[in-house]
Amino acid sequence: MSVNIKEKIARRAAQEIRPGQVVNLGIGIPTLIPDFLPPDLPLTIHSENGILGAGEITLAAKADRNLIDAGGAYISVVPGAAFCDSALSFSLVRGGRLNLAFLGALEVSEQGDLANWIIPGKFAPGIGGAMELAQKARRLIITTTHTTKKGEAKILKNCTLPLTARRCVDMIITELAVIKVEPDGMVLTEIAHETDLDTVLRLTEAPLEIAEGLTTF
Amino acid sequence: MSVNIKEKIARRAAQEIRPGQVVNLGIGIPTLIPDFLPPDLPLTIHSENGILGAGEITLAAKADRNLIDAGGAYISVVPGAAFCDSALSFSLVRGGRLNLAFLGALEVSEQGDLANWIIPGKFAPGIGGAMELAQKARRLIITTTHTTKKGEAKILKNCTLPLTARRCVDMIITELAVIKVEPDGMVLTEIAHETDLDTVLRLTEAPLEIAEGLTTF
Amino acid sequence: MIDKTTTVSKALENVTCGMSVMVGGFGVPGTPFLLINGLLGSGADRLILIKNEANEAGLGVSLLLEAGRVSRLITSHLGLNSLAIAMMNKKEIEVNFYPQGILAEKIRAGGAGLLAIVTDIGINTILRREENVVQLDGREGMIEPALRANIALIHAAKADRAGNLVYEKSARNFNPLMATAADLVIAEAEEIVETGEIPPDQVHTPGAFVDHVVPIGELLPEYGVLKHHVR
Amino acid sequence: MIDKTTTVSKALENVTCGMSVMVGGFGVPGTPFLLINGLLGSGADRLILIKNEANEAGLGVSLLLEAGRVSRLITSHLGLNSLAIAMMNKKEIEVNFYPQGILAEKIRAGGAGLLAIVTDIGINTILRREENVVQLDGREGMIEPALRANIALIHAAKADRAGNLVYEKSARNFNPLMATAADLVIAEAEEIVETGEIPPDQVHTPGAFVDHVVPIGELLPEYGVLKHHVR
Repeated sequence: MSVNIKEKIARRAAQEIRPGQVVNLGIGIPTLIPDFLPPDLPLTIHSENGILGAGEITLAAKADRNLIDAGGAYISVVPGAAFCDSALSFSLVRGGRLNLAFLGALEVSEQGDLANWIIPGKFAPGIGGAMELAQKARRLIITTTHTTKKGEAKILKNCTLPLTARRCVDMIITELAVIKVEPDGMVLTEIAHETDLDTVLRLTEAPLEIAEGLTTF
Repeated sequence: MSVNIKEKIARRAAQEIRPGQVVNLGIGIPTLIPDFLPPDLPLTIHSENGILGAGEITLAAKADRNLIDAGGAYISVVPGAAFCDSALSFSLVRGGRLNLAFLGALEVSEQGDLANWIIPGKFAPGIGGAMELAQKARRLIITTTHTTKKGEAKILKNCTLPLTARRCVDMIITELAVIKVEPDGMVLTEIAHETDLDTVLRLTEAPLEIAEGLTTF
Repeated sequence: MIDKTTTVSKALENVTCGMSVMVGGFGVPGTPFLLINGLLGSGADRLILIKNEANEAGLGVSLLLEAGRVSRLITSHLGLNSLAIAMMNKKEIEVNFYPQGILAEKIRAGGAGLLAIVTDIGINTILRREENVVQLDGREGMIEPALRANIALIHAAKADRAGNLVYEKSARNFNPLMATAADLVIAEAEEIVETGEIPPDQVHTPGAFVDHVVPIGELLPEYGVLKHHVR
Repeated sequence: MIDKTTTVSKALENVTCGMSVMVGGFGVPGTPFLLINGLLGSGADRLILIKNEANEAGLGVSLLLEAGRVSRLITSHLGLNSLAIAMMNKKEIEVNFYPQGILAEKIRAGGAGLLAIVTDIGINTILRREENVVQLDGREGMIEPALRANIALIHAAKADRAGNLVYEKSARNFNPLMATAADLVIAEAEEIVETGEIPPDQVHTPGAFVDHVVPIGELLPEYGVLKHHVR
């Protein structure tokens, strides 16, 4: 995946964060989102390993051996940060205090089911925080390439892989499209200006309703 | 109950504390126990409202509005004390880290059942920490007058009142006797030098085996 | 920067009749008297009140009981409030008693987004409810549902503007648990400091759990030492 | 005064084959490398290891796996340890995965003397176990049994002689939970202070939960920044 694609997705994802929210940034593309936020936007970044108020990824010289995020990167914290244990960290998630989470995906279904933790027989590193984030964040946005490396659709009528959580996805942001998951199916609300409608529809297995005010990004 | 009786019970109870133990002192007689401990005995006094390392009851001039024990008395803490929330405070009890608890009793049965929280229709102030202390302290010692104010036996074949916990009592210390609760019944190990064997047996409904080395206290 | 400081009336403006309200505190320490006064002033009634005890007659949540605002009280012990016991006996309020640590765990479970805990406390007593009994590895336990509330009223010694809270001594008790277990969490604080002044390792309740922070200002007499409890 | 300080070998002298061992840490922060080395040196095998992840190949608990000392691993995620995944795939170790926060809750429930928690996490996934499903107020949940261990190995930034512990930054993670959930709790600490020096409101794990405190002395290189994780 090119840096350009990642950055395009992250830039669009950043626009979904509202002032004052508590937000979890999954590994991969979501970690780039802070680069595209207004510098004075008040928000609290949650990291599963017990951080509220995570800051930037630090340079080597400033790395603190006791301060990593859930992805293992050395980070800083912002003024007003708080550390807690792993139980309280996930209480925040399951208790409904996490306003927004960004996660990657292997597959997303028309109903908003998410599969991103296991490919039986091939990829089974464990669960981590994904199930709890997916099932309990008040809003879940998937940031992902629109297709697999082989060009196969990831946005499907039904997931073929074991689920992370059912009916959990609210929005999908890819390098080609922004798709909202509504109770009765998917709505294409934005397409990338580098692509066209036919391409998006061809690379998406799930049926897409096209929003009246379809815009580009 | 006279001060002498209370102090006699507390003095004998104090001898049951081993160095280094974590101990909960229920309200009433047990709060007098610290007065009879060797001054340098290392121990950690637990109070249910979130204190490990409770100290003495303070005089008015030193009372701290933020520091009471579970009975409502203003207290001090010892060096090395720690405060915690009510969940962690009871985790200590239920998790098996409380070595010893002292509680009062309305009734104790031959099997070590304890009733001390309710007299249906007469006295029902609630449960508080009693059930958890009774059921989960590694060792439970009852400090009580030998009989009710009316002179009726409190140490019974079977409890008549609703139980606090079943088979939880390890020892009973009264102004007349020290009784161990063994798997197959009660053993009288000590009698007060102010009384005699006949009196103790007459005021105790439960059958008492008399220990070979019966001593006085 | 996030600033959650507000006034009592603003913080309580959405309180309505019939709501469930958790109130921190164990005796005087940790009881949010200022917020309780605000709740009393709001006029909301038929409240479901969740508190370790009911304070003492004429003090704290007992004022809510005495004013007829509480229909149900979920608690652990009323031993210091004979007035509350009398109201219970006259069936003026419904009272549900739980063992103190189990009440704490039910609230914590609510905050942790769990459905329930399974405990053996009280299993051989009149608390046993056959329909809740499950067998686990040959041991019997009872399913105790998690407990949440519409509102939690919290007392802190110190807060920053982002809502990070620090409690003092035995005033911690139920406060950090309740601060996770309600849809709207309102904390009063004796001292307000700028965000960044509380060391992140010393925060007891992270601000992300807290909706509003109310500065107490000068302490009301209720917060003081209770003379009749001093030897 | 209580003095719980001791040496690694004294603290671990009762470790035997087949024991269950909880180990704190999330990545390097909070991982008790000194105690892990001691456990490796003890020769105990067929261990049941409970840790959030398995560190990385060549580091921390991975050394126990690599030396063939672990029969079963109860964990959340092995994404940073391809060697552990390979051992799992070759069935050299049995691995039980739990969602990270549910693993934390199971351990906490063990420490809290609960029998189980009831959660809906994973209920609509392959984690569903029909025999554990219960209905509560029309919602489905799964009973997840509490988890305890024979031994917990804990890393703290600071300890006093009475065993009160303070953790630093993201090195807290599973440590305070595991410190409540084992029959024998051993904490290593970077700094030992006299009892009374840690303010009682700032203690993260009260000493009453801790059996032994081992001073780390000079930090081993393992405790440092992992160069390959720095941008």
